Amino acid sequence: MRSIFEISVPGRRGVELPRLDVPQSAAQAAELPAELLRKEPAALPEVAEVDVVRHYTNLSRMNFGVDVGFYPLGSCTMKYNPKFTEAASRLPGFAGLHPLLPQLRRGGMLAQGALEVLYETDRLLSEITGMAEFTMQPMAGAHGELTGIMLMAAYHRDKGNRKTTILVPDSAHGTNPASAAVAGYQVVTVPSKDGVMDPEAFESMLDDQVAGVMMTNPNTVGLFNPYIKRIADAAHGVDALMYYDGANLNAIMGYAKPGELGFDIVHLNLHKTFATPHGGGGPGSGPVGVVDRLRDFLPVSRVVQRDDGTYALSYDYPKSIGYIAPFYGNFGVILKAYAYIKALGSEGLKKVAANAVLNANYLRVKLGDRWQVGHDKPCMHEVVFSAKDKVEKYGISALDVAKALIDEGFHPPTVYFPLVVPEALMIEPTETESKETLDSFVAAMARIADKAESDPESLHASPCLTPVGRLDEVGAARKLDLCYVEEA
Amino acid sequence: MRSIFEISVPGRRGVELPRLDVPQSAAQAAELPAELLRKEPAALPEVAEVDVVRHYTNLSRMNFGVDVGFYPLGSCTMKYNPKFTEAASRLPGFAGLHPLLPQLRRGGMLAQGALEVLYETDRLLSEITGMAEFTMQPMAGAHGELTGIMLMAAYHRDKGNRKTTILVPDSAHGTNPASAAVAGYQVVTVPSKDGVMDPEAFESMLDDQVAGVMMTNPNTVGLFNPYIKRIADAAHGVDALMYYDGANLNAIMGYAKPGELGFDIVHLNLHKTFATPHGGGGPGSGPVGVVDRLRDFLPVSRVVQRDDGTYALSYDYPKSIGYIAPFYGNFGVILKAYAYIKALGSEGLKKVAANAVLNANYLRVKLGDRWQVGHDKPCMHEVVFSAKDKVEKYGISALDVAKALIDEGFHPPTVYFPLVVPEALMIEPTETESKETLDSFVAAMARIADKAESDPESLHASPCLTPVGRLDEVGAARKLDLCYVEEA
Amino acid sequence: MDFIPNTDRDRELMLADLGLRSMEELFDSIPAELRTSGLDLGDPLSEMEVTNHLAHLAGLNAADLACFTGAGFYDHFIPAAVDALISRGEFYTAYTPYQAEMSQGTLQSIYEYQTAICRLTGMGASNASLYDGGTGLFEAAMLAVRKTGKKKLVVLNSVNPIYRVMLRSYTVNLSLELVEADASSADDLKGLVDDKTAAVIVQYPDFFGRVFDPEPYFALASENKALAIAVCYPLALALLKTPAEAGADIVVGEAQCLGLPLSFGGPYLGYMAVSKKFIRAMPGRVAGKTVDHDGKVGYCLTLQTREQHIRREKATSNICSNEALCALIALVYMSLMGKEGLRELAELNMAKAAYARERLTAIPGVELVDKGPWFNEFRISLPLDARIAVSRLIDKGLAAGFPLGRYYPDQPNNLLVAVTEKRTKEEIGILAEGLEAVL
Amino acid sequence: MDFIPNTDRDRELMLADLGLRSMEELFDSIPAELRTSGLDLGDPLSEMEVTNHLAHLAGLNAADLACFTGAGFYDHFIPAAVDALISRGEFYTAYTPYQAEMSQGTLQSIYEYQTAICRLTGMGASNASLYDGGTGLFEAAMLAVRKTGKKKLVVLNSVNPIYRVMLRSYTVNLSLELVEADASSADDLKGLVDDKTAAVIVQYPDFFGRVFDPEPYFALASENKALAIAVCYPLALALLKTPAEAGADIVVGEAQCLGLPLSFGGPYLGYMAVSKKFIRAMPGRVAGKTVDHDGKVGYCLTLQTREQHIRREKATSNICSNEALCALIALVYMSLMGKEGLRELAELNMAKAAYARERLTAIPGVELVDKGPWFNEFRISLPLDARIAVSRLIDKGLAAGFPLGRYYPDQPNNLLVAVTEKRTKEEIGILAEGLEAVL
Ligand SMILES: Cc1ncc(COP(=O)(O)O)c(C=O)c1O
Ligand SMILES: Cc1ncc(COP(=O)(O)O)c(C=O)c1O
Repeated sequence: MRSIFEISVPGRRGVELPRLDVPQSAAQAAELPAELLRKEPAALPEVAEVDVVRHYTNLSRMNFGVDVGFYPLGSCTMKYNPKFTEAASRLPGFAGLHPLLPQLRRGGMLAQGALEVLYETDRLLSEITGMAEFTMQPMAGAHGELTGIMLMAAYHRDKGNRKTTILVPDSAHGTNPASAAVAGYQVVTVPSKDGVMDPEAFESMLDDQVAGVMMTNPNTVGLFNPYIKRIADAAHGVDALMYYDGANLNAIMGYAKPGELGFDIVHLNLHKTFATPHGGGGPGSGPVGVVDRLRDFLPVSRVVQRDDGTYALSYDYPKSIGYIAPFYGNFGVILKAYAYIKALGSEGLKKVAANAVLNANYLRVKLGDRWQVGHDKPCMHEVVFSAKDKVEKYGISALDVAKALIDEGFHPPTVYFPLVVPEALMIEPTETESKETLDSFVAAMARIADKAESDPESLHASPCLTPVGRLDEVGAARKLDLCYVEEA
Repeated sequence: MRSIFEISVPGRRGVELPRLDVPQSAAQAAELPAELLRKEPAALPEVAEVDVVRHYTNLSRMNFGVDVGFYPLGSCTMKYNPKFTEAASRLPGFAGLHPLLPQLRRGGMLAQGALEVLYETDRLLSEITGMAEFTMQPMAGAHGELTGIMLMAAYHRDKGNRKTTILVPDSAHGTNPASAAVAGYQVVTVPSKDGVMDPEAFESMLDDQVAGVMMTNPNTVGLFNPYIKRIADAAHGVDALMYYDGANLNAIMGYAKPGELGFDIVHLNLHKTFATPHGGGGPGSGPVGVVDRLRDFLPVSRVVQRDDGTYALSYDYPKSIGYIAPFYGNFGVILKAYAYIKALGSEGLKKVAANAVLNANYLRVKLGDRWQVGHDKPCMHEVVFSAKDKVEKYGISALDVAKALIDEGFHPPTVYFPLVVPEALMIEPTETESKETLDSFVAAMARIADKAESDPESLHASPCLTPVGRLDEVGAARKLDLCYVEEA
Repeated sequence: MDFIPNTDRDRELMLADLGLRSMEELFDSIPAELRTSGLDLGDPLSEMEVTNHLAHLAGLNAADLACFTGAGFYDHFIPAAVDALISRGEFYTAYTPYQAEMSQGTLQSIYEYQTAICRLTGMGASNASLYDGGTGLFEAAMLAVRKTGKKKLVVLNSVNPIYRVMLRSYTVNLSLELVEADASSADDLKGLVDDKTAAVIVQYPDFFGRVFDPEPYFALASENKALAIAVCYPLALALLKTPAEAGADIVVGEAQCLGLPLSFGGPYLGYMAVSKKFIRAMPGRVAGKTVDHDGKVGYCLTLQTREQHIRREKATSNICSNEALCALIALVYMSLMGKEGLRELAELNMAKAAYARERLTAIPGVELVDKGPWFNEFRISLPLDARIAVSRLIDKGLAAGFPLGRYYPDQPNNLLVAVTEKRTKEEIGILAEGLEAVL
Repeated sequence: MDFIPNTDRDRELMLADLGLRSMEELFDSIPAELRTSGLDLGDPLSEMEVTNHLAHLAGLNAADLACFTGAGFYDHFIPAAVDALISRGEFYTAYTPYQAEMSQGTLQSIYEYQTAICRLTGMGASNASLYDGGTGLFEAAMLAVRKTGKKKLVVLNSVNPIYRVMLRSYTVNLSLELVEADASSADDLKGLVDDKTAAVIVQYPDFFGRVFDPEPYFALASENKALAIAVCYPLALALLKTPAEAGADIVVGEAQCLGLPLSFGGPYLGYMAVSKKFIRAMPGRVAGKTVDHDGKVGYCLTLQTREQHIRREKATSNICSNEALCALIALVYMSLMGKEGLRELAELNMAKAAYARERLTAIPGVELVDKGPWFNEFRISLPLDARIAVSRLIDKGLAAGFPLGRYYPDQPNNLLVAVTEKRTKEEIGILAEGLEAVL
């Protein structure tokens, strides 16, 4: 489709502005001297409302979302996003609320509803994870990780510890090492054994330089690390802190709590576990919870409940790492997660975990006879297959499988991650998919396996039913075109 | 796609109900005796929210609307529907308002905003059409027609006239004769000459049996009848009333007013002229306006403005035809039209007419070298072409052209109407389309004309790019399947 | 703000192509003496200005009263998924699906809607929608008149009076005999229903919320070769004996309760279902299932030869635009509620109404008028004019019900109280306490 | 309400396929001693119950004050088409467009967003979004540190203090030198900016709403081989000399003003644009235009080798999820406003602010702090603590501005007043009269 800039027509207008209702003299008084003005107007599109509506309606029709079909993108927990939470986040009492209001004198009373949402979500997440308190400020998972590592640093500084490294298992998501590095730490990778971080290797790498250990449990291979207590104890033995990447919390809610497993710091991805939409890449929300001894370090502002039951902002935490977001985090996202948790309750969230794990194991077993599984044992919420055998036998890679699935009407799994499984196909069905959907996915995968054997060429040509075929990504990176420029 | 009933799974649930917060004893007290209960539960779909969302999202993706592209369906005025009116109609102060509130004692004050919308829309429409007062009650154009004919009948009854027939031109929309018939009149068709109702034929058919004349001007061929004053005078001479089908008002707003053309009763289609969406076939709104001498007959209730500026319902009109809607008409639709008129103002509506007529004439001229026009003279807001020559030369009918346009990404024009043009292709571009869109439509029509000459077979096979090909409509009517029945 | 994309430059180019010099020349076919002097509608306003104005008007409406007013139009909860789906532009900016291949979304949804209505009513066929329950009743009556060739319509006066006054308005010119009858059993109608009768019209649950078996009325109709017309509140049908089981030939009614906002009276949704033998006599649009040349299932409008655009003055009805989007709302709503959900919802409404009945009738001077059973609405008699009681309760944040005196002059003190799932125990308590206080 | 479609029967069948007898067995890999005793989150609630609860909470917020509070976050009007489009499920229920062929909608819109940001800032490249303006500033600073290999950051203290405190928090462990400087011209910085300086950070219009030419600051940076970082309010860029024209290397800021609701602080939209030479050092996602095997134009994520999922600890940033939907909002908003519209909007804001300035400074005791020119925000000094004045005005329905004492202890009496197109002449009058009354 032509870009919105290409359909621009000089002089065409989308929105009419309200009239100037103040005296013309004010407009004149406001005028800026020419040297402060831009030389040419910003060449934004010149289009009518109907053009904009058609353009983005049609663009959306070239997109696939959870609302369109099954989206088993491993590690991303693409569960169904309930519609009522969308409606709630648009209530004018929330959407129209200026974040500075509660920072005014007596202003807390102007935002009691919003503060209650923040406070209560902290309480609910603390209960779910076994943490003492959450900061709602981090704006995505990786941002939560960075916050978490900053908390570690503050803790060690406070204790006078000098520590330089963070240990991360080889199956970790890329954000884990990246966050540790952004926070100023060296990253050391710990190998896995039987799919999970090897406790012996871990112990051999652990020394008092280690500030912390970043793990997710179950890990990205979908396996629960049964040595977690041993690992945590060892870490605590050298005063290292245990960091829990909550991207996989969906697997264990109601069954285990990171706090009880020995973790000290937890980030959650509300846009995964708590059903807020992924928005085509964001916004997310990555609140961070800590055990009691780390509370002092949490960012400010914090929402507290007064004795009379009202809520207020509090800043008086001298050990706090400070401000990591302009205000209270991605409130609109937090609100949806709050609504979701209220709807599900204790019972519902436990059912979520159980059904997520059931669905993943169902796919593991049903796909197992045609596809090679990364680790042949019961999984948690996701399962990683490998197309290694298909590459070797038929020249069909994980990428080919992904593209073939597109033509079957499914979003492909995560491919080539985790790195520890070659030609990985990482499938996370989530609990919001029905047996029928899983069965139809299994059938599609069987057809693809058939084709890999009988007609591999056809798979290289896929996808065929999409608006564009496989794109030249190498060319895209080599001859960068990141911004539309009119032809001369 | 499988129907929602086919994806139903026993026991699956979409929505959870609120808890019973009243004593269980109340539930018991409410129980009905078995003989009053249905034998089997109504087999509604058993599906989850995610199923419903995906099903209807995917169904919508098999649909074409104005938001997707050009929709020049003649006579239907498929103009762009501004989004802000949609948002306004969902404001809780409107959407949540029970219609009986103002009928309570002191209740008018509970709905002043809504009553103002009704009252002001009446005033605006009266100004646009030159009528004295509108009833907002009719729920679509045809409903307005029926209301209008009932007003005629009441007028004649009141005057002691005995009249039995309604005259309707041959180019009239089917609802005109149908409405007259439903209201109990005989319908007599008047022939056209040069595309418009022939004043001589009309005069020869006019007698004192004639209760009224139903016309639209410009008519469905897109031509303005210049004899309208003569026709109206003649009708009034036998005390017949002139009825204006406002479906084509978009052509003349700000240039001519039906009231000044001699019409006594007017219905408007808010879902055409005033940009409210067509909803896949409705809801519409068909308010009816009358000249002063017919006001007494308008339906009740009516909204009046009191001296203090407040609004109230009034019922005290002994000559009124009574109640034709449960309340005040399709309020949600009226509200959108009101918002639209307020946005456009006098200037905007006149610009609408001018641009609608410009666009139609532009297509008339640009398509004219490849396609045979019904009446070769300047048109108003729509233009009718005929595929008669294409049928004769290449076997390509209006239907083939329509289906070929679908593959070109356009909604086809109205076909086979008006009946007075053989193989009619009735094109109404509306003012909300740009020159670029019209040019691309012209190009598509040229390609189709080329194909008609070079490869007519390919046109018979169209459409090819749709989820289904041409459907067996004859079979559908013969072997009726109107309701899904599970296979045994 | 005018939503016209073309610029002055575009217009210049286009006029040049037409050989015209000005926009005015486009109107040359309108004789000069017929031109108007202009419009007086005010200046154009921006989106922001109109939006503010409408928000102001919306704020003047007391839409936030706890609503115990029903009378055929109910304050039910609407799941958010309904609006999310019907707000998709492909649905609501389309028109009647004349071009089936690019309208399968609308067509399949009509077919599904028809199916849902058939299953709810037990009838053999449903159309794609009518304007509302009242015009639906008129259409049903006319179907009966056409089919029987007879002219007398017998209507119980427990049919919604809003529909009865509409029926009177519509039939006044048609030389029909409209008889409104007060009957507590079919026997009371014996004299009235005769071989001149085209239809017997019965609402159940009736306007007063009473549940009863309409079968004897319909049997009487049938004995007299009249058609049996049932007017039904669709939510109740999730639970009650179906009109089909009771012997109805035609079922009509208002389906606002199936997910439509009250919206000050519309748009609403008239539904109509008929026995199979009346399919071809049914008014309005109908979608049917068929196949394309490859045998692929698809849907199209069918039986169009009944309709006005083909049959003109001989059509079964004049209806053209209907309430398609409202039917889609009802369909999405019924899909979300589902087989169990809709039934449970009906029960929940009944339980809450029973509790309200208990609370209200515990007030000295307040009496139940009927002996039940009821659905989610009931009549009570007050020791004073019900209109006065209701107006006093407004200040307590309550729309306490519908005073029956407006349509039943002999019932000035009677109040019709509706209780949906949205009304909480607390609100019912406030109503009871409030009513006691204002008596 | 749990949104889980499978029924008990489904679960039974599936467990059987797994050879399991109970759901509990699915958790066998979690050692028993690690199992938790349960959750205490309350009972499940229905959609209606949660919706009512949230509506209640929303009602506790004073979102309807006439908002003269800005401080970087503004109450602008949002055309309805924005929400209508970004509410399409295909957009908002998708994730990062890893699979380009089925994500052309997201990808093309990112490319268009990048283009719009480039055109607004004049810079050579934009990324797909960052979390917000503050984290954006941190990313920009780190880019400068990486690129220059230097460790000193010089920040004007007229940069939004909210971002400055964030920058302090983020850099505290990174052995960087963060210098906050009060400067009324580039000359004032001469001693501070030196060959150790990695970046000079200037906001314009600055936090106090002042418009000035940042070029001398950026020239100073360039002389010292430091990068010039501009923090800009995007709406102002429709009018002002572009950062590119002024010599900026990196532009960042908060784009909430481009169609995003205030939403109590987020989600917002950090934008970042850089000179072409820094493209490969830029953090975050980027979409590029390319072709498929048939030469058909398409879009894909590109330069992924900078990103954490490929480069892990060596990535240009740790960012993964960004604010994609917010970027789409901004894009749709900018498309609707268009080239002329956004400029006119900027002018309208300025004119209204000028009028407010006139009205407020006419009040005895109220003085302008700066001499201008300004964009849509300005400082006034009051004869009393600004916090007290603001708190007194709340009862008049006004959020009268932002008292500067919170971040500038030496300015207790100064008030920062923002005026957007939404503030009417009438509201400005109420503010002026109200302020006069409470002094
Ligand atoms: C395991 C894991 N950790 C961390 C993240 C980062 O979360 P976000 O994208 O919200 O920054 C992800 C997201 O994909 C993840 O899968
Ligand atoms: C000329 C004309 N008259 C009347 C009507 C009937 O209007 P409605 O469909 O709103 O009943 C139409 C609608 O198509 C029409 O085009």
